[in-house]
Amino acid sequence: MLLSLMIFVPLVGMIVVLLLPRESEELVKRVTLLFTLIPLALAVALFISYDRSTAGTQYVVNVPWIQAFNIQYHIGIDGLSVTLLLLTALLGPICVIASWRNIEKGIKAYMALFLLLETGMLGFFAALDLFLFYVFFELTLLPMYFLIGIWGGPRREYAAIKFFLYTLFGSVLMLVAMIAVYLNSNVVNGVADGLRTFDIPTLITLAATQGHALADQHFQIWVFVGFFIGFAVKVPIFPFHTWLPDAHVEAPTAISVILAGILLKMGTYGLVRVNMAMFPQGLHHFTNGDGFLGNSLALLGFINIVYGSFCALAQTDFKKLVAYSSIGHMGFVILGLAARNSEGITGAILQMFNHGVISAMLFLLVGVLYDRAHHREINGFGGLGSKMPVFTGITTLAFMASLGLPGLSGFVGEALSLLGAYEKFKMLTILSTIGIVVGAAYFLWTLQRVFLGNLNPKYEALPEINGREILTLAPLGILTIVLGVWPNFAINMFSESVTNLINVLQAI
Amino acid sequence: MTLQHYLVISAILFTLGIFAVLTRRNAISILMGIELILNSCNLNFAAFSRFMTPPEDISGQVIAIFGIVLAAAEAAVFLAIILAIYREFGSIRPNDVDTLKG
Amino acid sequence: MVVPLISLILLCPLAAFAIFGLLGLAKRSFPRQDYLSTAAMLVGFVCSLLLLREVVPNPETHTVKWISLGSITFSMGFYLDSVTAIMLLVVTLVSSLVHIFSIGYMHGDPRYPRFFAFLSLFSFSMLFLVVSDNLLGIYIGWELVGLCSYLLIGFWFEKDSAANACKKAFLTTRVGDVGMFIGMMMLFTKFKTLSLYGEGGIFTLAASLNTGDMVWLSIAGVLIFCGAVGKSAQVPLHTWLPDAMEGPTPVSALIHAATMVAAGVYLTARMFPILTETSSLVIAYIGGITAIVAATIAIVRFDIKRVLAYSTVSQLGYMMLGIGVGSYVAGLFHLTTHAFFKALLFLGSGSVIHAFHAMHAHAHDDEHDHAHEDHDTHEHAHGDDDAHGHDHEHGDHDLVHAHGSEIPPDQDMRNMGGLRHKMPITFVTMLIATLSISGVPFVFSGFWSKDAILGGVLERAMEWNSVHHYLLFGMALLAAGITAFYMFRLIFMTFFGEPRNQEMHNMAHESPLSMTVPLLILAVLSFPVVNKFWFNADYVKPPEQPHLYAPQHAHVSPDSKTEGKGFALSLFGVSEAVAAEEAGHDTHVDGEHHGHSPAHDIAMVLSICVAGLGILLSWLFYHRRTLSAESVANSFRPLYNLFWHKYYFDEFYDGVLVALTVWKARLFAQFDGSVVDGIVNGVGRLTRDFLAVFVGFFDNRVVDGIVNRVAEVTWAVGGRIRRIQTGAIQTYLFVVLAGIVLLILIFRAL
Amino acid sequence: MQPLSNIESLLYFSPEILLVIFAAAVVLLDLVVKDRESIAVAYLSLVGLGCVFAAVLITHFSFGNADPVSLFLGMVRLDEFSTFFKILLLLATAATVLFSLRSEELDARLQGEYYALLLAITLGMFLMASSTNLLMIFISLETVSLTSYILAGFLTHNPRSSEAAFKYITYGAVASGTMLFGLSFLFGMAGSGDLGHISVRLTELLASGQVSPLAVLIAITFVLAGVGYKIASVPFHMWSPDVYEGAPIPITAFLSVASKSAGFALFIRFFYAGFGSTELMQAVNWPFMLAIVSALTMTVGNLAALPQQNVKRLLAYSSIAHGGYLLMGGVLLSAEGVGAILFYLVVYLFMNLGAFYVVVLIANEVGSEMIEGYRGLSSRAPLVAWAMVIFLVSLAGIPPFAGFFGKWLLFTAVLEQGYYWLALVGLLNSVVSLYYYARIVKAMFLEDYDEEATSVSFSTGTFALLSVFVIPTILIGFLNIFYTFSNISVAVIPM
Repeated sequence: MLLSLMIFVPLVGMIVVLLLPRESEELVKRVTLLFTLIPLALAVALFISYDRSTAGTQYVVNVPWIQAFNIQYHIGIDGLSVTLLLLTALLGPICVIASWRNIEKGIKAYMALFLLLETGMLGFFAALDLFLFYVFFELTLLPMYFLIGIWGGPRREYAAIKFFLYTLFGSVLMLVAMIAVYLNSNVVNGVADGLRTFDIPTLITLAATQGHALADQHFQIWVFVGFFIGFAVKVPIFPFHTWLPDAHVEAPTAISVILAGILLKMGTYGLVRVNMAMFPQGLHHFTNGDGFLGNSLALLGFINIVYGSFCALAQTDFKKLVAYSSIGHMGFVILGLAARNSEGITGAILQMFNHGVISAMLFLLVGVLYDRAHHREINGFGGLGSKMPVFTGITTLAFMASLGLPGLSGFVGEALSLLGAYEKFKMLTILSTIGIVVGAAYFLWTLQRVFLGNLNPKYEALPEINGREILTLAPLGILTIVLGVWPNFAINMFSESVTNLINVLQAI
Repeated sequence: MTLQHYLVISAILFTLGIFAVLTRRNAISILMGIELILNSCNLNFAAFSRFMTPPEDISGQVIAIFGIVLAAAEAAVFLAIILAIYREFGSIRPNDVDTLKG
Repeated sequence: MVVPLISLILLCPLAAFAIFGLLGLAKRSFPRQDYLSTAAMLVGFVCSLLLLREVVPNPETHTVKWISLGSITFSMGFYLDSVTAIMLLVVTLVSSLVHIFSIGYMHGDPRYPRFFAFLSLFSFSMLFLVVSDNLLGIYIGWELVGLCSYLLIGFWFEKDSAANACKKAFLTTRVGDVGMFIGMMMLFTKFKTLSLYGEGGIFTLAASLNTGDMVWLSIAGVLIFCGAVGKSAQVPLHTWLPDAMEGPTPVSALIHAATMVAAGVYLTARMFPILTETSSLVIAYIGGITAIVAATIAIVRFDIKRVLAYSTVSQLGYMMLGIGVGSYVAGLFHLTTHAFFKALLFLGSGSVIHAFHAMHAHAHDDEHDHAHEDHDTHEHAHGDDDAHGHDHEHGDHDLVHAHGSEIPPDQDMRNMGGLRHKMPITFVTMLIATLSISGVPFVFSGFWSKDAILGGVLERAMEWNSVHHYLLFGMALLAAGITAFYMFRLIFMTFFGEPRNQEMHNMAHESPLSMTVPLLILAVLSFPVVNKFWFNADYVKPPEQPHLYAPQHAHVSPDSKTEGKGFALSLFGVSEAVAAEEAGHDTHVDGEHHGHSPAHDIAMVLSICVAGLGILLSWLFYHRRTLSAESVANSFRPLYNLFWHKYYFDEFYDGVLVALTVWKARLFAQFDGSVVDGIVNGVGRLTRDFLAVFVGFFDNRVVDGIVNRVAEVTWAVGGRIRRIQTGAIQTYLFVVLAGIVLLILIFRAL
Repeated sequence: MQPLSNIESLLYFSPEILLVIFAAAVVLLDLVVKDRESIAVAYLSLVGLGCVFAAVLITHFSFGNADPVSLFLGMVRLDEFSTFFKILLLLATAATVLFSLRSEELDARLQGEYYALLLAITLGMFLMASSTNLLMIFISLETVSLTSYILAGFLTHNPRSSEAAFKYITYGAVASGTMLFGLSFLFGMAGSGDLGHISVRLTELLASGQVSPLAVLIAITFVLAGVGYKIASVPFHMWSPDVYEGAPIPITAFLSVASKSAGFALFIRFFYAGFGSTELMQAVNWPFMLAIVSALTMTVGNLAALPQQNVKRLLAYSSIAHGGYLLMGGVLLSAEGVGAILFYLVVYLFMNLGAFYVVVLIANEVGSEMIEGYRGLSSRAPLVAWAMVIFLVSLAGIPPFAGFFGKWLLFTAVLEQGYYWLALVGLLNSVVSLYYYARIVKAMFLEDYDEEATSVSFSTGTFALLSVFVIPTILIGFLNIFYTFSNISVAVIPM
């Protein structure tokens, strides 16, 4: 109940916002903020009251929805989802505050769409019915399209439609796989009997039972691929990544934050929730370490890391740089997942969360700079360090966290992923560490080009970061430090779930 | 005369009709082509009903009769529309009537 | 009692920094950050003094779970043994002194409070590193000190040189750290833990490895050592340290002389038990080479700070060499002594610079902005160099073009000279330090520690009679000589002779009390006062090296002691010292003492000789000027250039590695643009040709990005279909007929 | 089940009879009403539709409910299937009437004929949905065709309208002629006009080898030509873009929804009842033929829609594409397949009519059918713009709108029968389709426009009608009743 409330409060908020008069912008903002704060409160409540000692899903709501196809409105949280729910709910109000001043036109529509988006994201992380899962997954597309397309930069139309088509393409393949799973969900030893189902927990158990159609390896491999492409576009994994830089560069700050903070996680979350838990044999086929296919997943992770990092190194647009760095960091998640051991998976999940926080910070910071200078050309700045020390300080913190400095959250995720991956993919992991160095390189280089050196006279009058902006950044910054110093704070939320997952993976 | 003869004739009629429809450069002749097609069908029905069904069953002929009626109705509508076309385009050459395309 | 003390030591500086940071968010700053940080450090110092008593022969660990995932847990904790205690003492002491020194030195800097906050953060990280009982913890502290050094080197980031230097420092060390991390991964994958001590600890587990794992273990060891190579600026990753001198001098003293750079040595020492023959040898060689290379470079520097920097590098090499040859104690011993006298040297040079600096600030009556002023002096620097570029060594000529080293005049030894009258305290203290580092016998701590290393090397060589170690001994010896030479060169050029730059000379003055007091304290510490700890075999127990299969030798009998040595020892109350030395370099440790091997006597004699020789030469060169440096330089021009250009390391890195990286990045970026899209275009072309069969040809368009391409293809197809929709009704009818016929034909065939 | 005699049948036939009566009434009323601008006739026809609706329900639940009834000696059949389509068609017609009320392009002086014709065409469609005999099939088809020719050309003094009519009738006549020819052969082979008999006889004949499969193939293909022309499937689709563009918008909407639905009703009955037997399918693999046709249809429709500038024409192509999607369900010979078709038709009714309604509104206010005309609509008429977005996105088949659920049902059915390639084609098509729907959205929201363009205001009635389409488009997918159509379809499949 609590969970459903949390998911649909933003939707209610959207309706309320739509009913408000268009003129009273302040009111619209306040209402939106309120309706994003409620989920945050609920999320915190969930986070606290969540029983860490069990792996089972909690706060389960399971009511029939479309009986004809045995589709249920089945939601619930386990350690993984509750973590990401918290992240989503946290970024909600932050983004609203971040959009407080710098959205000129149509603030009402903007906020309404944003709330719709939040519902989609929250629902996605809570859904336990494959169909529901898909519906929420797609639900995020439309608002995103408009948010980028209407309030974006000069090439917004292009970026928006590119994002839309790319993701749709992916999810279409996912749909096929999904239907295939559904159709086979009642086939045992070639004979179909009983109801078909979309229920994820049920499917997971079925996929593990001997002789069940879902447990057939070939089937698993194909379906795995279908889902994988769907999620890979979202993550994004190497060949499907080209939408990301465009989308990020054009999107307004808050939307970039959501994009990097949450939408990317939807991909990886899907990989864990569906691809790994449901198709362990499929996963095994791509991560068993022998031959090209056996290394393919890890290879993709490695490519993401190195490729993303080097691309980032070559950027001169601040935002594009951060975007590419995201690609790099998601590579660690893939690598960790490919490891299929507790360190790797834990690291990957942690990295999801941390990257959500850190990249959010980075984009907010870029936004702060952009609002003042109205450009993002890295070489166009210089010496800001002496002009805006606090801003510089926070940026340094974010950068350090992002390049994996121990003591900040970024490190733990990366380190665990690598430790886990090394056990299975020695060479690839060692090569991936290149990413660590290059990561440091482009961040420090950026730091130097923007903040160090002599002050660029153009920016003599650049105002220091203001209270509102600090308000958006502070919680993230604190989270970064807390998780860096005491990662168990997050890890023991999902360690049980991970153990559970590992058992599933070892079962085959 | 066996069924085959009728069928052959109707086939010829049908083909002629199609040919007319495809090639004539005048709406009226197209209409005639259409009539040919319809009549070939009617002929078919009549013939089939004569040879393939028991004598008391005349459903074939009935269909044929309805066919004639409908053909007439169609002709009427067609002519009306041709008039409109002529009014608007000053021509009843089908190729002149091609403002809607693409 | 132990845990609270250590916690206190760690938390005080951290708190000092946290206060700064939190207030910073509110855009405020604590009124007296300097006192705050200094106080925090002093508390730490007191605590570590107390700890010294706590330490018992068998070390203790206190750990807490940090990360727990199912079967595996990563724990954080303290490991306290004598070495930790001493390190704590050294760090807190030097740090406190540097804090005090900075109060005077940094006075008037616009970012004065920030400086102290960073110092506190550094102290915290360093101490954390020291006390950690597991690799992960060490790694964390390791990276944090790296961050602090980054922040402090770039403290005056308006200077491009500083901005570059800090970036270089961070990246170079990061390269080493990655190696270290890989090493950690190897160990973890093997042992499923990263904590070093105790039953489940790596050392215990590693001890039970059999010879089959030696290769693997050696690789792991060397990889871990990579971290040390980065941090302790060993060849080939040493180049960042001299550039790091762009930071304020107290920073150089604390971070880049006394503590952080020594952390590498500390780490290697901690890893002692898992070092195999191979890895030990690698370490020893790297150390030896570093010692020589750095020393030779130091000879030809003119920037007072860089001379010291290179001397630091070379001394660190020494320590590594010590660890590498199994002289655990000797290495750490040298670490401590070096920490004091090198800190002293830096602070001394700082005091000199400060003297000149104040003058500069006065000369161009500049506004208070430190940064700008500093920059001006830069411009000025060029002027100076060119001005009297000719009444000096030919080096000057290269100097102007030399890689990234235009020397700020207040650090250029060629502007100094004759300062001993001007600033007596600084002179005296620095002289003491110099004597100590040059290894002037008996009275100075440096002598003992260096001799311990030399002895260790020679002994290992004799025990194993291995060529390697004889070679290493030679290197060490040579380095010792050169050290003496360039250190005295520094002293002579700075404090003796005639003032070279009168106007600057006149302005110079002795530094304020807050600066001189630390100098004096450190000067005291340059005498053999810490030796007690190290030479107490019960106090410092070198760990075993189960994987060092040393050919055991019978030890020579005790009575082979030379009189001189006996005299020396008895004279300076370190009779048990050498005994402990034995314990130090012996490959198997048991309680009672052994006699002395002749190694130590020989080593001692030789070292005294080379030291003397070095001093003598530099006296002749730079004081009496009976020999002329430039004539020698000319006769050995290629060698000179090699030294002058620092063996071309920087040129190599900039020219090759950096270029390579950037090039690769560009490549990838283009790849994104061209190849990926290229494939896409290919796909597009296929689609087009395929569809062309049905819908005919259409023109090729320029494209980028998969979506555009597919969109364009499909779009064009759509256009093609439109054209079939001619608008002529009879075409439509024809299509109908064709369709029917086609369908019939197809399905007839089926 | 014995077919009822003509007299008995009349009672069951009341809806159709009512339609006839009201059609006549409308004409008469039109004669008596002096004021040309009065909209009495429109309302009368609405009332008529209401009555018919009631009649449909009554006849269904009082008689046809239990088991199907065959009327007029087996000419027409009253069963759930036909009832379903009747209701569907009534809704479409009612909507069309309301559109026509708001549309400004229609000539007020011809209202009487217009609405009478609408009712007449509805009658024809009713018959199409329920006839089970070649004769009735042909007659109903022709009724619908002839009336729609007239309606397409209803705009006097408008060349485009006349051209549309001309093309429509030429094309239609040839197509239906071809179909009739095919029918004649079926009749000849089976010796009867009743679909049931035809199925049985053909099966026997093929089994005994008395007729060659080729003959059957030709017959089926010819029939397909007629049906395909009604549902505008490749290669019999080419009339539709021109006609849709030329015809008055309400008629376009009506054709794209109602006549397509009727066409599908006929199609399903014909092929499932007539050619459903396994022997037949062995002789002529018409499901596969349909699969190819459907793949072609959606592909051509979507691709051709991409470059369109005229929204009406764009929607015409999109409706061709949707015909393709619907055909997928027809390929399968499964209750799920038919159920999916029916579901999709319902959804399609609302979203497509909604889209066309917006087109009507914009045509009235802005006076343009071109995409440029939609520039800046987001701020000039936000509600309408958002409604349009919902319709388009639903047409593109994106959750949470009904269109997605419809597509999902279809694809599930297709995959269940193992037509993976077809499903994939369909899905990729839906990705493509998004692109041109997005062009309209882009024009409305993303592109900048001249600021001084005045904001457009609409009457509450407009918004009410709009919501009639918006709400179902959002909700249908979430309501269980709509997923029960697969039970309906069982009735028509001889199994």
